[in-house]
Parts: sequence; structure tokens; C-alpha cells
Amino acid sequence: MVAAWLAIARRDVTLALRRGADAILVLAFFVFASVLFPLAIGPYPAILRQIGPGVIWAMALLAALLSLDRLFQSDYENGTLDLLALTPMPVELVVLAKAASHWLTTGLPVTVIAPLIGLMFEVDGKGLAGLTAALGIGTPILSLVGSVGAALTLGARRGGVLLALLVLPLFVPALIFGAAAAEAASFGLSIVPALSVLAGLLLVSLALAPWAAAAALRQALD
Amino acid sequence: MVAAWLAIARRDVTLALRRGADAILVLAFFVFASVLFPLAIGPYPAILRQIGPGVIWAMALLAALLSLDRLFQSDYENGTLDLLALTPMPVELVVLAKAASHWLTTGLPVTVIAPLIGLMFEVDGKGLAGLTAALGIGTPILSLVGSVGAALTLGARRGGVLLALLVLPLFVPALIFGAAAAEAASFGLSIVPALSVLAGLLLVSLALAPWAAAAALRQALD
Amino acid sequence: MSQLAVSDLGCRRGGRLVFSGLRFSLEPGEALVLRGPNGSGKSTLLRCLAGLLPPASGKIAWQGNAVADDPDAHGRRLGYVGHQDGVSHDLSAAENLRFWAALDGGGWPPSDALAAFGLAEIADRPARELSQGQRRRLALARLLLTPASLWLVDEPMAGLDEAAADAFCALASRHMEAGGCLVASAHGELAIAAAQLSLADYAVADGSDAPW
Amino acid sequence: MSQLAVSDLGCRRGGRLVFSGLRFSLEPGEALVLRGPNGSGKSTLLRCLAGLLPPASGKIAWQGNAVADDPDAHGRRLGYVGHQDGVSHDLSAAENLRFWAALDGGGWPPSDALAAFGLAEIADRPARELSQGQRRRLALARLLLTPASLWLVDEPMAGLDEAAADAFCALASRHMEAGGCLVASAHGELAIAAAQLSLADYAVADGSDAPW
Amino acid sequence: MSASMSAFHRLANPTRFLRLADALLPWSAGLTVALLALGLYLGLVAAPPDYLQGDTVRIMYVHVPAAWMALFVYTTIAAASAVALVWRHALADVIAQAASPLGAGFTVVALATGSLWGKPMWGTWWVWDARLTSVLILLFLYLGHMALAHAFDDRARGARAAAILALVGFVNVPIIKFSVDWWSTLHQPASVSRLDAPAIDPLMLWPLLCMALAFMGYFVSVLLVRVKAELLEARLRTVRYRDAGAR
Amino acid sequence: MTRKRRRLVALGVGLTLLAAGAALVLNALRDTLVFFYSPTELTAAAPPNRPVRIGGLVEEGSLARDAGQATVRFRVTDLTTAMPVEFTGVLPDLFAEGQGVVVQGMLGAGGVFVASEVLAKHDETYMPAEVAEALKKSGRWRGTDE
Ligand code: HEM
Ligand SMILES: Nc1ncnc2c1ncn2[C@@H]1O[C@H](COP(=O)(O)OP(=O)(O)OP(=O)(O)O)[C@@H](O)[C@H]1O
Ligand SMILES: Nc1ncnc2c1ncn2[C@@H]1O[C@H](COP(=O)(O)OP(=O)(O)OP(=O)(O)O)[C@@H](O)[C@H]1O
Ligand SMILES: [Mg+2]
Ligand SMILES: [Mg+2]
Repeated sequence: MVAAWLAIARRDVTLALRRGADAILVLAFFVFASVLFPLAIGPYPAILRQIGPGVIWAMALLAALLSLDRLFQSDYENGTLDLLALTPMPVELVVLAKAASHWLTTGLPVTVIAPLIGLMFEVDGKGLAGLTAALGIGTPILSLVGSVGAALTLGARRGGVLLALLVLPLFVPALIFGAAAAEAASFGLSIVPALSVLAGLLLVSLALAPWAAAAALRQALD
Repeated sequence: MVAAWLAIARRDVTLALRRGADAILVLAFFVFASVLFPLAIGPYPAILRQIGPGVIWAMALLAALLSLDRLFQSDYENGTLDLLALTPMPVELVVLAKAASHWLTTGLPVTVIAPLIGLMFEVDGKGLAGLTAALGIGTPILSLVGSVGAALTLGARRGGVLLALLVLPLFVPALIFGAAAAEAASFGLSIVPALSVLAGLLLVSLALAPWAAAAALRQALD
Repeated sequence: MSQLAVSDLGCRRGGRLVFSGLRFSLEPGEALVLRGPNGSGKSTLLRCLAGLLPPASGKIAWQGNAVADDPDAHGRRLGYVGHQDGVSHDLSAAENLRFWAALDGGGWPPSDALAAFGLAEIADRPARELSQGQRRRLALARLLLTPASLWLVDEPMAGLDEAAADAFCALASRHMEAGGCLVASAHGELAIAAAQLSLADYAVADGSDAPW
Repeated sequence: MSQLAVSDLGCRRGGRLVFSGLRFSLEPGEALVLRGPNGSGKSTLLRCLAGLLPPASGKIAWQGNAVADDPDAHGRRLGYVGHQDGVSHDLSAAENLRFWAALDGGGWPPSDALAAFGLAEIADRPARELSQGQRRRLALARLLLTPASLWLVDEPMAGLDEAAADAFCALASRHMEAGGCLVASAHGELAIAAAQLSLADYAVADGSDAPW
Repeated sequence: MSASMSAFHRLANPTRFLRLADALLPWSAGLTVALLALGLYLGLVAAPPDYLQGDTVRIMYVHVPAAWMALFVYTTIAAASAVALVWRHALADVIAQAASPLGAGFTVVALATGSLWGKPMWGTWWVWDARLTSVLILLFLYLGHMALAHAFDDRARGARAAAILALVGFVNVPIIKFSVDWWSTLHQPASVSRLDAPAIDPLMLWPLLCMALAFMGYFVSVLLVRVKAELLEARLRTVRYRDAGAR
Repeated sequence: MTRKRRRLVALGVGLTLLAAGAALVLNALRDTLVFFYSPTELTAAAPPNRPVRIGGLVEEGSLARDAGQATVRFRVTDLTTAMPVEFTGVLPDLFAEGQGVVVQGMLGAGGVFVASEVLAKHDETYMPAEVAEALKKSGRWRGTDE
């Protein structure tokens, strides 16, 4: 069962890397976005420093959403999802494997590259630490919650709208507490409260998301 | 010929609205990501006012990018593009129709909603006018230039990454002058120069983009 | 007690009842070919037998036990190939099969399955570069990876050349000799000794749209 | 001077030479059926004849003029249906046809084309809810929308039931009686009076990869 | 174009090119080494320090030639791409793709030396002015060009896509060149390539020109080697396939 | 329309668009993308409540250092208007009276520009020190400190 689970996760990562759509796109996205903001706002270090964590969180969100609607879509269209539903693996675990590979190809690169981008925005050391910790805990939430949205919108007539309407509000808590952690850190306050809220959110979504997404997938297969 | 052109544009808009994936999802991204900044940065009107136009432009850019990889993709995969290439309509005009419908479903909504978001950033009246005018002229550039990138990366192994890598640098001029218009407006300087540069860029991309995208599409059909 | 027994089955697709009152049963080693015009519900029936679509009415039983009671066990005894190939275009032919073998193997090794359908030479090409028929062969080769006792195959012949069609029929016959069952849909010839079932006989005049 | 004349044609796909030295010609009202195993290049040849794929060598002429000289005119005289249906899933069957008619009409009205393939009843269903064969019928119905003189059809019979197959054959015969030409690929029977061309005869042992 | 004509284009020219490359290579390589030695001597030892900048000015002897080459190589690629698209000439594709990494290298050198120079002179490593930004975009264009050319399983497709991109991206070249005149940038206006006399003392100008020629020689030599390698590799592939087919 | 005619028309339309676009861009470029504003522009505009950059020359004789402190005061001039600037920090090597400079900061109370960053702007002349001396002596100096 574990081997089979790993096979799904590995295949998804392979596909993502081979298409490149996800992992490297995220990195490219970040580098470009960080170039875009100084260009658009003007090169004023004091301001850049202040908006840095916000920009980085906004980009993490966009990166997650960017790849979400492809999470199940191509497997759905080419019939792979039918076949996955027939394997001995419970659909909940399939969802978990997909969410894990989504995180590996989006959330993880975001978290790893974030300090670098923060440096470009001249965020200070403490702020960077807070930001990275918050992203590390927060981005899996995006992948998990996002998988529910992606599953719900498969084959729906207005898939995109649904994805936006369902998923975006669910992302807000993660975003608010994630940004709060970075702010607290750069004010010299403790980041533990914000991080533990994030961790709580992560546990809750770990419990609920696979179940909800699996239910959604089953009804999408009709 | 005109009727046929309108048929393509109408079909693409219909498809986008019916899928909802493009118009409303993009709009939701745009609103949501822009709204995030006041949340993340905190209520500092002076800073918000300064970064407002820049953030809005950067988000408009990313929103355009987001929907670009679907511009030709599904038509490419289900064989519609083959058939379009065989109609009497020159491929250049097909591209133009697609870019037009892309703009109608992304650039236009973004332009319409931008003043509202600007208000949230406490951008003043003159700044809002400059921003909206610049977006109105600038977003069609994004759709046109983007269509070249979308056509070039059809069937590529790393489509998504490439698209970002190719298109974002080409977006930069529009971004710079768009943000410059808003800045000039809030300084009380004339926005006419920035707008006429944007208009010039629009004309240039109107002349070059359909040609380049059509060349790219033809070679993608092999 | 038959291996697979279907009684009084009705299926709904997109809110419309497609057929109803369908019944048949298969003994080990038997095959059934579904016939009927386009849209008569052959694919719908196959999806229903696979457990992908809940029946609107009636019952599907395996060795006397309703399959709905233990969908996992049913999944394990199944080999299903639908209209869609379930092939990832960005993976090579061999990678595609290796993935499915890792997920749920126990039958032939992937390389043998490829060879059985004459795909050994193009095993390392990305699936996006395969011809229509080559991709279909790849989908069918997946059947060999697990020791499934029930094959459900939607139009196995579509797009196959003669050699591949013969290969499939031979493999299917072998599967049945080993006690397996096969339900397949087809429009043309299918060189397999099998009972025929015409879906048109069970059509619902105008599939009502009401789910209750 | 023949209507369609192909001389010494070679085609490359994904950098590999698939066949070469191919030659045939068609007079008005004639049909040609392409035969050959999976991957032998039938679809490749059809794409090449349609002008979607530039030939690696050789020439395709229509009434003596190389089609490469005026691709637009060639596009106008073509009706092409490939493996892929070219159907937008989010549009209804009728909307799909109306779109193509608006782009390049002049033949049958869309509603007649739908009726010719027995799709009138399901004209308003989104294409995603059609069965495999119904979607294929929709793709073939597109052929009737323009007064094309050359039909290029890749495996027209795949997925069609008997009625639809007969309808297509009848329509194709009518097309040829009116002086039209048809090139189609097929694996099984095709009830159309036509010359046969075996792609296997022109295969290249192992297509070289060098662009010069 | 007749079949024999296109066969001529396909076969004869690469062959002729190989012969030409073999004849040229020793000369260009030798010239490069000689000019580089001379240029380095002149620039690092013989040339006087600047009246304002002192010895820091010596970065110029690397920065300026690299920046010039970054623009020149892109122009070359665009020209080769136009040839490749219009006349479908495979050799032009090979040249464009062989030049791309070289151009990217020059751009990186120009960016790096520029930043190194900017810290003491301007007081900052980097600013978002029009010159610097447009050069950064040039680097992205080079990267995109290389990535696109290798993104397809079919080489010919990659080559054509990259050629289209190269032509579209060419608009950036005049922007880089004239950015310092059109906008108020932190970067200085042209010292050498201007309509009136160079605003640079001959004692410093000659070493600069010498280094520029050396860079050009380096580019030509490496380009020849890379194109040659690619052509031979393609030939080898052909032979290998033919042998495999004959068996 | 024949194919050739259509191509010509397309080419004509394309070139017209291209020319019009280029004309618009080139005509409008001069006053748009500003890396910095001149003191004149800044005094003319509404006083912005945000950081900006101003650029110009360090006015000859305006440089003053507070004794014992790292704060310097000078005036930036575009030869029409001069604006007083105050800066605390490390100045770049090339910073000198008569040299070009770009200053970032906020326009403070009393019209004093409080700088957070000072960048030296370098011009395009390069020459050895002796030549510069000679030029100055002979009165043919065209440098920036005129
Ligand atoms: C990262 C920073 C820099 C970049 C990207 C950059 C880029 C360029 C480019 C692209 C050119 C060629 C322009 C042309 O051909 O017209 C150039 C030329 C030049 N740059 Fe830079 N530069 C940088 C920093 C500097 C610095 C700090 C200095 C000196 C203070 C400097 C001095 C020059 C000079 C003297 C030229 C020759 C101008 C001529 O063509 O006559 N650059 N630079
Ligand atoms: N998109 C593609 N890219 C690269 N190679 C391809 C592509 N499509 C097909 N090929 C290869 O080209 C050759 C000819 O394929 P083609 O699709 O023409 O075969 P076919 O005769 O139509 O086969 P089938 O009966 O399976 O439809 C095959 O070797 C195939 O693997
Ligand atoms: N995804 C779907 N959603 C809603 N309705 C569907 C869907 N797929 C098929 N249908 C409808 O259900 C009915 C049965 O379709 P099914 O695919 O089972 O037919 P089939 O016998 O397999 O036909 P074919 O020979 O064309 O494959 C048809 O009326 C069809 O229009
Ligand atoms: Mg079916
Ligand atoms: Mg085929």
C-alpha cells in the first residue's frame, strides 16, 4: 500500500517536472514577480521591505492556484482517474498523494526560495525566518484545501468559478496568519502564536480535505 | 470574413464564460491577490497609496499570464486548431480573434474592476483615472504579446515554465509605462506621454504579435 | 451461483435513464459482447459493472455477493479499459505501464505486456508521439499487468490493426481459458466465442429526467 | 491531368521519416483507402495531404498545381476529419456545427448535417455528454457544411454503429458521384468503391533524424 | 523551389561550411589569443588611470566589450533566425542556437562587471533604471531562447519556435542601445559609439577597442567550434540511422 | 481578393501600424519613464507625501559637513532650481561638487529634501588626470563643473 502510494506521488512529481508546468514555473514565477514589483512600484527600499512578506504570500497563493486546476484535470480527461478509482488504494489516499506531490512541486519550492526573494526585498533576518517558517507550515494547507476545490470542480459546467469561489475564501485564514507571523517576527514579537494557529489549520485540513476531495472525485466519475 | 472572425471571437468568449475558468477565475485572482496586500501590509495609507497602482499592474500581468496557457491549449488538444488552420481565414486573424476574446474575458474585467481596488488602496481620483486609462490601453498589449508566448509553447515539454519565461519579460514595457502613468497622475503631471507610449506599444504589438503567433501556430501543427 | 450476475439493472447518465431491466449472467471462462447503436448505453453499462457509476436500480453480484458491498474487492478483480486510454502523454509507453504495475501489479511484467502488443520497440517514446492505434495498444496492455478475473473492455478493436486485433483476441481467449470473464462492447466483428447482448432491447423510451 | 496527384512523397513525423517515395493519383469521383498497420503513417499522410504537415520530399498537386503554392485555396477545397474530433466539449452539438458553418459554410445548413447523422434529437446537449460514437458522428457531420471537393477522413468507421457507418458511406458515395474525391484510412471494411493503398509498402526502414 | 534545389540547400552548404570553418578556425583562434594578450596588457598596465575614477576605470575594458557583444550576438541571432524562417535554411538555425549561450554569457559578464563597477562609482550594486532593466530583460530573452529551442522532442520544431522568439525579442535591442538617451538613467550615455568624437581619451580608447576585437574573435572562434560540432553530430546521427536501416 | 493582394494589404496594414506605433512611442518617450525628477519638476508638482528621487548636479560651494557628525548638507541643482538636501550616511566615491547625483528621499518640512540614499551619476568622459589638468589650464574644459 505504501509502495503504491509512493508510486502515485512519484508519478505526479515526474509528470509535473516533465511538463515543468509546476515546479520550475513556481520558481520562475517568484523571480519574475519579485522583479515586477520593484519595477511597478518604484525602487524604494523602505517600501519594498515593508511589502516583501505580503508579496511573497500573494505569490505563494497564486502559484498554488496556478497549478491547482491541473491537479486532477488531465487525469480526469484521459481516463486515468477512472482507473485510479478502481485500484485497491482508497481514493482518500490518492488525494493525499496528489496533494503531497502538488506541495512538493509548488509549496516546497516556494518555501525554499522565499528567503532569497525576501532578501531582494531587503527583509531582515528575523522577518525571513518567520516568513519561511510560516510558509513551511502554511503551504501544505493550500495544497490540501486546494485539492478539494479542484476535485469539486471537475467536469462542472462552471468549474473555474466554483474553484475560485470555494477555494479562495478557504485560503484566507492561512494567508492572514502567515503574513502575521512575518510581521510579528520583524517587530521582534513571538511568532509562536501565529505559527500554532497555522499548525492547527494544517491538522484540520489534513483531517477533512482528503475525505471531502475523495467524495467529490467519486461523484465526478459518474 | 468579418462574420467568420466574429464567429471565432464569439465562440471563445462563450467557451470562456461557459467554463468560467477564464473570465471569473481570473477576476477572482485579481481581486483576491490585490486585496491581500492591504491585509498583509497593514493600514498605512501613505504606503498603500504609493504601491497601489504598481500592485494592480503586477496583478493584472499575472492574471493575464494565468489564463494564457489555456488560450490555444484545448483547441490544440482536441484538434480544433488543425481545422481552424484549414479554413479560409488567415491564421493571423484567428490569433487576433483569440487575443480579442482573451482580452474581453481578462483585460476588460480587470480594467473595469481596477478603480474599485484602487479605492481600497486609497489612490486618489486623478490616480484612479490614470490607472484605468493605462489599463484600458495596456491590457490588450498583454493579450497580444501573450498569444505569441502561448503559441510558441504549444506542445513544448515545459510549457508552463517557458510561457512565463518568454512572456513576462515582454510584458515589462507595458508594466513600466502603465505604472508610470498612474504615478504621473498622482504627481499632478500629465499622463499623456505615458499613455501615448502605451498606445504606441499597442499598435506595434497589433502589427507584430498576430504575425509571430500565427507563425508559431503553423509550426506547432506538424 | 454464477461468477457475474446482473439482475434488473438500470443506469442513469447525466440525469437520463439510459436502459433498465437488464439481466445476464456469466460463468467462469465466459464472455459477453455488448451490441447496440451509438448512445444505447454500452459504455454506461461497462462503467456500471466496473463500479464507477452507481446503478439506478437492480443489482450486480460476483459469486453471489453484491459488488456494492465491497467495492475494493471488486476493484481488485477488475481490468477495465474504457474509451479513453488512460495514458499520460508526458510519460513514455514503458513508464506508463510501470506506473500501473507499481500501483497494482502481480500479473505480467510491464516489458512483457509491451511486447505482447508489439510495443517493445517504441517503449521509450513519449506517449504523445504514438499513433492512435499504438496508444490504444498501450491501454490494452495494461490489462495484462494484474491477475484480474473480470475484463471490462470498451470497443477493444477500435483503431487496432489486424495484428493487434488478433493479439487481443488471443490474449482474451487465454484469459478465459484460465477461468476469467470478459465483457466487451463492439460494433464490428470480434473473434471471440461469446454471448451477445443487445442494449437496444433494454432502452428506455424517453429516459425520464427525474432522479426520484 | 488528375484531380489529385501525389508524386514521390515522403513525410517526417517527430523527426523520423515515416514513409517515402509514395505516389498515387485520383480522378474526380474516385476514392482511395489507406491501409497499413498501426504507426505505418496513414494519419501522417492525411495530415500532409491536408497541408497541416509540410512534406519532407515530393509534391502534392491539385489539377496540376502544387498545393503548397496556394495553401488557402487548398484549405477551401478540403474537408478534413482526423483522429481527434475537433469538438468543443462545452458547446452543444448544434453550437459546434453552427460555429464551423459561420466560419466556412456554403454547404448544408447545420441542422440538416446533424439530421444526416441522426443527431437531431441530441442537438442541444453539450458535447461532453455525448457518447463516443455520437461525438464521432458530430465530427463527420462537419464534412457536409462546406462544398468541399476533397474529403480527407481518418478512420471514419471507428466508433460508429452500423446505421451511422451506412450513413457515412452513402454520403461519401454521393460526394463522389458529384465529382468529389475521398481519401480515407481504415482498418476494417469500408463499403465504398475505392482503390487501396498500403502504406507498409513505402515504409522507411528506420527514419533518419537529420534535418539536412 | 524544386526538390533538387532544396536538397542542395540541405547538403551542400553545411559541407561547405565545414570546410570554411576548418580554414578559418586557426586564424580566428590565434588572433583572439594575440589580441587578448595585447588588450590585457594595454588595459591593465599601459593605460593611465582616469582623472576621476582612478584605477577602477579598468573594469571598463571588460564591461564595455562584453556589453557590446551581448547586443551584437543577439543581433546575429535575430538575423540568422530571419534567414532560417524565410529560406528554411538549417545552417542558420544551427548558428542561432550555437550563438545563444555565448550571448547569454556575455550578458552575464556585462551585468556582473557593471554591478561591480557600480558599487564604487554610483554607490549601489543595482538600480532599476532603464539601461540596467533592459539588459536584464535581454538576459531573460537569451534564457528563453535557449529553453525554447530545447523544449521540443523534435529539434526542427524547437529551432523554428526559437527563431520566432528571437525576432520578436529583437525590439529590446534598440531599447537597450538608446535607453540612456531616451530616459534619465543612472547609467552614463555613450562614450564611444556616438555621432561626434568619442568622449574618451585615445590612451584609453585603444586598449578598449583592442579588447573589443579580442571579444569578437573569441565569439567567432567558439561559434565556429560549436556549429562544427553540431553539424558533425547530425551527420553521425544520419550515418548511424542509415547503418541501422541497412542491417 | 487574390492571395497576393491580400498579403500586400496585410503587409501594408502591418507596416502602417508599426510606423504609427513607433512614431507615437518615440515622440512621447522623452518625458515618461523617469528614474528621477528634476528639482524644478518637484517644486512645480504638488508636494508628494511619499519617497521620490531627484537628480541634478551638486551645486558648487554648497557642500557642508556638520562637525563631528556624519550628516552632510548640499544643494542639488538643475541649473534652474536648486533644492537643499540633507543626508546621513556613506557617500559614493564619485560624489563631489559639480558632479551629477541622484538622491532618494522625502521632501521634508521647510522644503529640505531628506535623503535616504545618495547615488553618484557619472558622465561619459574618460581621460587621464594630466589631460584633465591640461584641459582645465587651457580653458577648453567642457566638464560638468562649469
Ligand atoms: C549592472 C550594471 C550595468 C549594465 C547592465 C550596463 C550595461 C551596459 C551596456 C548594455 C552597454 C552597451 C551600450 C551600447 O552599446 O551603447 C554599456 C556600455 C557602457 N557602460 Fe555600462 N552597464 C552597467 C554599469 C556600468 C557602470 C557602473 C559604468 C561606469 C560608471 C558603466 C560604463 C559604461 C561605459 C563607459 C559604456 C560604453 C558606452 C559606449 O558604448 O560608448 N556601465 N553598459
Ligand atoms: N505527434 C507525433 N509526434 C511524433 N511522432 C508521431 C506523432 N504521431 C505519430 N507519430 C509517429 O509517426 C509514425 C506514423 O504515425 P501515424 O499516426 O501516421 O500512424 P497511423 O498509420 O495513422 O497509425 P494508426 O493506425 O495507429 O492510426 C508512428 O511511428 C508514430 O509513432
Ligand atoms: N458523460 C456523460 N454525461 C451525460 N450523458 C452522457 C455522458 N456520456 C454519455 N451520455 C449519454 O448516455 C447515453 C449512453 O451513452 P454511452 O456512452 O453509454 O453509449 P454507447 O452505447 O457507449 O455509445 P457508443 O457506441 O457511441 O460508444 C447516451 O445517450 C449519451 O448521450
Ligand atoms: Mg461507448
Ligand atoms: Mg492514424
